[in-house]
Amino acid sequence: MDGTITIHHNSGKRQTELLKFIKEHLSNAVISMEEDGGVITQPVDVVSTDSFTIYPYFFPGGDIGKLAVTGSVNDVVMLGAEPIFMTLSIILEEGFPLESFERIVSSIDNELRNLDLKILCGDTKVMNRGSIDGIVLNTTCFGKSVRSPLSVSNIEPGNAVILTGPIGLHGAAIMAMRKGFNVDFKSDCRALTSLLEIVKRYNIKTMRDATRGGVAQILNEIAVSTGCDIVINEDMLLIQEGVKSVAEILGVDPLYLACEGTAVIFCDEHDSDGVMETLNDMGFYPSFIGYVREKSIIPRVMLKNRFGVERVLPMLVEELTPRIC
Amino acid sequence: MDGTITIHHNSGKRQTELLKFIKEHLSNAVISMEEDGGVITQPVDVVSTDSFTIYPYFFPGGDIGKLAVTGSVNDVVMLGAEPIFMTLSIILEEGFPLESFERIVSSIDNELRNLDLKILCGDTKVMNRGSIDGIVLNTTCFGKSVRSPLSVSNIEPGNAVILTGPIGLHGAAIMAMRKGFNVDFKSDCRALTSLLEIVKRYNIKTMRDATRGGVAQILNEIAVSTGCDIVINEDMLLIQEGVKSVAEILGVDPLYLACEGTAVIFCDEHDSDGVMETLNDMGFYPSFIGYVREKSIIPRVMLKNRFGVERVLPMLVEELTPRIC
Amino acid sequence: MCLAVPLRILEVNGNKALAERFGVKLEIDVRFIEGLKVGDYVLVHAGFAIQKVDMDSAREIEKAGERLGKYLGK
Amino acid sequence: MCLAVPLRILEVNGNKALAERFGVKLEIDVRFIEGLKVGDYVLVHAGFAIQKVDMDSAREIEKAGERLGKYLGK
Amino acid sequence: MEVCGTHTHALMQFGLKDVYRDKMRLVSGPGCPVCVTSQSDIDRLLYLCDQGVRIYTFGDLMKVPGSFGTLREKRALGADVREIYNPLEIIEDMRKQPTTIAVFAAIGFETTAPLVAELIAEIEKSGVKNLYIYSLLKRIPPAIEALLSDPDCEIDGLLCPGHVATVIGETPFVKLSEKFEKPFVIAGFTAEQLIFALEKMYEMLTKGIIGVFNAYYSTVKKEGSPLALKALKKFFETSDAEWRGLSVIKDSGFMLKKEYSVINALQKYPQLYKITSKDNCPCGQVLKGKLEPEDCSYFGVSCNPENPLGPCMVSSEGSCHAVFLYRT
Amino acid sequence: MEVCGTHTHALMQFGLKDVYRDKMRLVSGPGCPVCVTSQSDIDRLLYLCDQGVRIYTFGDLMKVPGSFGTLREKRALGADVREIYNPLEIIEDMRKQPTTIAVFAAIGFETTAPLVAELIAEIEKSGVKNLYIYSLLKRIPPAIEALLSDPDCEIDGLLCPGHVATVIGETPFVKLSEKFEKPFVIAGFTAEQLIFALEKMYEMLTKGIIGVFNAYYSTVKKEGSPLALKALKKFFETSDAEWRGLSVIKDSGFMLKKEYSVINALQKYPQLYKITSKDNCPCGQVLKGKLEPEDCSYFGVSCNPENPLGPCMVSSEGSCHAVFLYRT
Ligand code: SF4
Ligand code: SF4
Ligand SMILES: [Mg+2]
Ligand SMILES: [Mg+2]
Ligand SMILES: [Mg+2]
Ligand SMILES: [Mg+2]
Ligand SMILES: [Mg+2]
Ligand SMILES: [Mg+2]
Ligand SMILES: [Mg+2]
Ligand SMILES: [Mg+2]
Ligand SMILES: [Mg+2]
Ligand SMILES: [Mg+2]
Repeated sequence: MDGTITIHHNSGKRQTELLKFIKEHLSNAVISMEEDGGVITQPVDVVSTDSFTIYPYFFPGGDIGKLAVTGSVNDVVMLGAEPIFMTLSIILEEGFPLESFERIVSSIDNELRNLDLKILCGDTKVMNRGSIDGIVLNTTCFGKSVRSPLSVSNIEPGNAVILTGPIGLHGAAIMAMRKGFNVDFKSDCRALTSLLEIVKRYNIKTMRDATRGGVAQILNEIAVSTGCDIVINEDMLLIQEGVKSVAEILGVDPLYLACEGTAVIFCDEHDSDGVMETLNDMGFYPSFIGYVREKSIIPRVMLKNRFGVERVLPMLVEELTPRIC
Repeated sequence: MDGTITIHHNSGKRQTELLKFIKEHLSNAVISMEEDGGVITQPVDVVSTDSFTIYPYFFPGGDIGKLAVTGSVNDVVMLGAEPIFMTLSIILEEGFPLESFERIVSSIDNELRNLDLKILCGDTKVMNRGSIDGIVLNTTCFGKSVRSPLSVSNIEPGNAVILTGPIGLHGAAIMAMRKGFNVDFKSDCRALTSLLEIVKRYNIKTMRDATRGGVAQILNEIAVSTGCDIVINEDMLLIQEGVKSVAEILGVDPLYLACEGTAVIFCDEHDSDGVMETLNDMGFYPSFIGYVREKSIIPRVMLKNRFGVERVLPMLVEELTPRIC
Repeated sequence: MCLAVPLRILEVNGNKALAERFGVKLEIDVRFIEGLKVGDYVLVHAGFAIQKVDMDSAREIEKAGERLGKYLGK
Repeated sequence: MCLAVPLRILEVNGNKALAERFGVKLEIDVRFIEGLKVGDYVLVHAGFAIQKVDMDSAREIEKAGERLGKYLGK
Repeated sequence: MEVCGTHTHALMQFGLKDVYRDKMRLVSGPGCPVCVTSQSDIDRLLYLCDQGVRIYTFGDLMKVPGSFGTLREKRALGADVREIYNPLEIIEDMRKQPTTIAVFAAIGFETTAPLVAELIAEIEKSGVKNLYIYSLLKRIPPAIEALLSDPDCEIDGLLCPGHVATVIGETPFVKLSEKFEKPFVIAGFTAEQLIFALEKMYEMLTKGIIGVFNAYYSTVKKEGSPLALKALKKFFETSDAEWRGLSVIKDSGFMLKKEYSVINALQKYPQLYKITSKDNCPCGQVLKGKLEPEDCSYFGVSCNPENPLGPCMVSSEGSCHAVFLYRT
Repeated sequence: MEVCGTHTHALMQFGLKDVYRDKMRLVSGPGCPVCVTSQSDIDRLLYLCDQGVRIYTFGDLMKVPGSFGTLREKRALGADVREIYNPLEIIEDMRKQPTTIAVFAAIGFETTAPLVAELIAEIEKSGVKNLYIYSLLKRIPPAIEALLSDPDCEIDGLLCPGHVATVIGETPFVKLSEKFEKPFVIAGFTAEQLIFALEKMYEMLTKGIIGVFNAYYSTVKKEGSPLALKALKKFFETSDAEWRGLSVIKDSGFMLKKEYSVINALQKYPQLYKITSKDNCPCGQVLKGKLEPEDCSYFGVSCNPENPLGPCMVSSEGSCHAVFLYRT
């Protein structure tokens, strides 16, 4: 293979070469990329799909390849299931540097090895220069529940809301990189499979990884789904000082910045101590941030600040961009 | 929802609206787009994934939505399995007309109804204007084998090669549309689930839908995988006169034009009559085009022309584009 | 070299004409052809008609294929 | 209005300086600031330092928060 | 008692409006440069988009509606609209396609205006061609003067914007305070800075003190920022400017000096003068402190953060936006 | 016995080379306009890409290698290279971004050259600016003359390209046939047309007949296409041209007449004259019929359709490409 992806890698002989290249780099994976699909050999009962578009492709703490693996793995974990297999679909822009592609595929391989996960089948497409920005990945992950699947419908007033770690690291790392800031923190991009331990041991109602839109978005979605208000305590939020700084400099709210390795856990309030303790033991930095309140006609998320004042934490209505005022 | 997709549909409130819009249009589907994934409630043992990028999005005989459903369905069928569930991931360009999007989603819905197929979970992403051309879809389809999964490894010298219908209709329809030609034929884009009947009744070795790269590409891939030469008879190929004309005008070979509703079937030669007959009965226009030959050091596909002369039908090394010489 | 195909004229509009071949209809440029009529056949290269085609002669030439077929014993 | 944050100067290079806040380092434009030294704090708006910040005074002002806290009984 | 200021958003976010409910009624003024951009000005930018001109601007302006959509919508439909953070980024970006014609839609108050001045200086130095400036820059003191001169205006004291003061210093506010015989407090933007400023305001109001108290003395100097002021003088002169809801205020804008008219978008595109549109919402009343956002008949109905009618709802700094988000 | 012609690809595809193996050895000549594009010319186009110039060309030229890559590769790396099918498409496309500077890399023989002539006429009429023509157009008769004049050349008869003849008619071939005293047959491109032409060629060779037989009389007229020839005369004059492997052949090119030099890319970019590169492969020998493709030491080793060294391998019409694909 030469130095860049060409449109000819979209079919015929060059596509075969591209598939061979991918297969060789995914040492751990049972790939059947050349056939139309793959055969599932273990029982699965949960599935999640996501497309991954991010710029820059490489960032402190990860890259689009790692993100595509952990992103779908985490969605399966959030449903209380152990990831078993994955499919991988790659869309490339003509002219994409082969070196970057190699780094991304190697990163996918590395993450798959860590997780002992296999790619069952895949797909590649090459688009004309200018028809797509660089690379887009899609992964579909399927898993086996460790107990009956988690769902928002389990949530009840009084449930505790626990964050598994600090917020906004991924979003802040990406924004900082785009603006050329040098930061001493990394994206939290990582697989959350260890949370299955919590699911097995406690009465977990639901879990959500606080990705796009951040903690504020996830809480709002859950408030709307359950019809309950949720109240959280600003003081309890763990925000890395660097994340805070990036947010202040660019005029964005860290509560809306994406996490890629921090989840929101809703559990029975009696289990909150146990969950906190176990998370601590596993090396997380959990924080007990609030409660689910009573049913409400307009379900909202309330943020209680350090002066004890409550205000609405609204759903995001637009993408976060740097502001000057 | 307003007239076009905006970047704000990528998160927060507008994303919720977009998901609602999709869900409403996918009347038939059990969508859990808001949760991280979906729960599989029937046993599955085969999976296939594909990303779909095509321009124009609407073409005679289909659109990108129909194609995304039938494309993954057909890949599952090719493995000898009945499609059970599907995941759907949608990537949209900011500014994509909502009207077009609605047509595409409705077309997906229509095809899902025809197939009695459900969407298990999905994903949406919106990219900045200029970062992607219009719309890209990814589907992952899960199926249950009607017998032990088909595979290239079953193929043996002497096996018959049968085409289920005319070739190049999809590729020619797309090329014609791009060049503003008016044609009286349509893309053959459609689901091939009825071929499972053949799989149940006969000793089918493998099946492949002759998509990107056309019949020539599929045959070459199989020749390489099996290490056997394959010989086909030019006279036996069914090529619609309109397809031939488009190919001649633009200087391309119909054998390399994509089909989206025609498959190549490899079966035991003793079953070839039965397969042909059953296909005919089911309304296909099958043709018995050739045989698998002996093992070969450089496995190739040979095309025997009407003068009885054999020549190599090479693997495509570049994308098809109109030529003047 | 110089790919070109014969098309049948359906409509003539000044320099442009609608031409057809087995149901495939396209607009071509006919500025190089004098006295063009509906029903005429033209040879088209890169969207331009470059010459009229006499179909009777064309059919005559085609017969060579049959002769070769016989020669090869088919 | 007019978002601005205080940053600490790490290096000065003519019109440009490297500035920092809790480990976040960025290049800023310091053309409006006279006599800038490493260790100084500046208020930065849209990538430009628009004024020096006196940190002792800043800490004095911050104490108002504590007073309100007491007033509200926290 | 009333305070007219620019700290709405922060006051709401920190919940301070409620804390001081019994002592002072905090109302919002013309505090955000996006908030006060007139519909005519947006329409002019949309017109430039339609002419195929590339627009550079701060992200904040992207969703301000004109008569027929926003810059964000124009971009979604294919117009070349680029968000910048530091105005000097434009120079580098222009170098990539030097023949493209571009206009920088410069919004901002005195805090931002010096940065635009320096961009103009850099355009000259760098030799970048085809970049034009459309100045929507505005001056705060004339606006305060216009507000306080309104006989209907019931404002008792003024919380002055700390970052504008950082550039222009205390003096302009001292003059206004003396003229209108009201207490002025220069305030920062963190919770603590605001609390300190509000304490002082309450003290001055109850004790009847007139004058300017600089509650942001860590940063705001009496004389402001001399180099920034010098840059402003070099490139701009004052002009009348249209403020959303307040109509034209005398001397309240910064326009490019004649010497720089070759890069003035208004000189390059004189058609822009012909585009004028009238505002659709009673934002002016809100800006003057005469109308509470909640009392606007459009509030929350046809006007909300997703579909903002007026710029007070558009800008996340806008008073209606702030009330909408933080109402309990 | 040898026939030098342009029908290589078709002959191979239909398997006719084998059918006639015992009667005639069919060898390939300078039959494809892409095949004969010199490396210098590709390098000039790559240079223009690097200058940010948009290139229009026929799809065929995209993968012809210069010294440092192909137009296709340039495009993959971000250059603005556009494939067209009908040259008049360019007019419409240029109207979308009328300030973009573009060059049409016009390849082709007499069949295609009239279309380029009409493009030039349309450029004038339409008022499109910033579009320049880089003419790589070539003439067939001077090339045949050069080949047959070579004392080493062992060609006994010539299969003439039917679509070139469609434009230029029989006359130019009659002159050459008489000069070199060899049989010429004008042939079409379908299997049947070729069979008919080969039958006639065999007959003429065995009977020792000299002259031109028009085996494509359904389409090729004695006088060719008068209007196309008129267009050629109006816009072009003949010039020496460099053919890959055959070096410079006198009068074998079409260059724009002086009157149109304002849209001549060579006038706009005089630096192009300075770019010259030497060919890396023995294609010339193949084109002259002196070397069978299989006998080239690069064939199939360092030169194959995926990584073509010479244009005979690049073009799917090229003789080496054809032999590579259809070898059994
Ligand atoms: S609610 Fe909307 S229309 Fe009413 S004043 Fe506020 S911004 Fe203007
Ligand atoms: S094989 Fe390649 S190098 Fe040799 S003559 Fe043919 S094109 Fe040239
Ligand atoms: Mg397939
Ligand atoms: Mg998901
Ligand atoms: Mg996800
Ligand atoms: Mg695929
Ligand atoms: Mg792009
Ligand atoms: Mg998730
Ligand atoms: Mg597939
Ligand atoms: Mg497929
Ligand atoms: Mg998702
Ligand atoms: Mg695009």
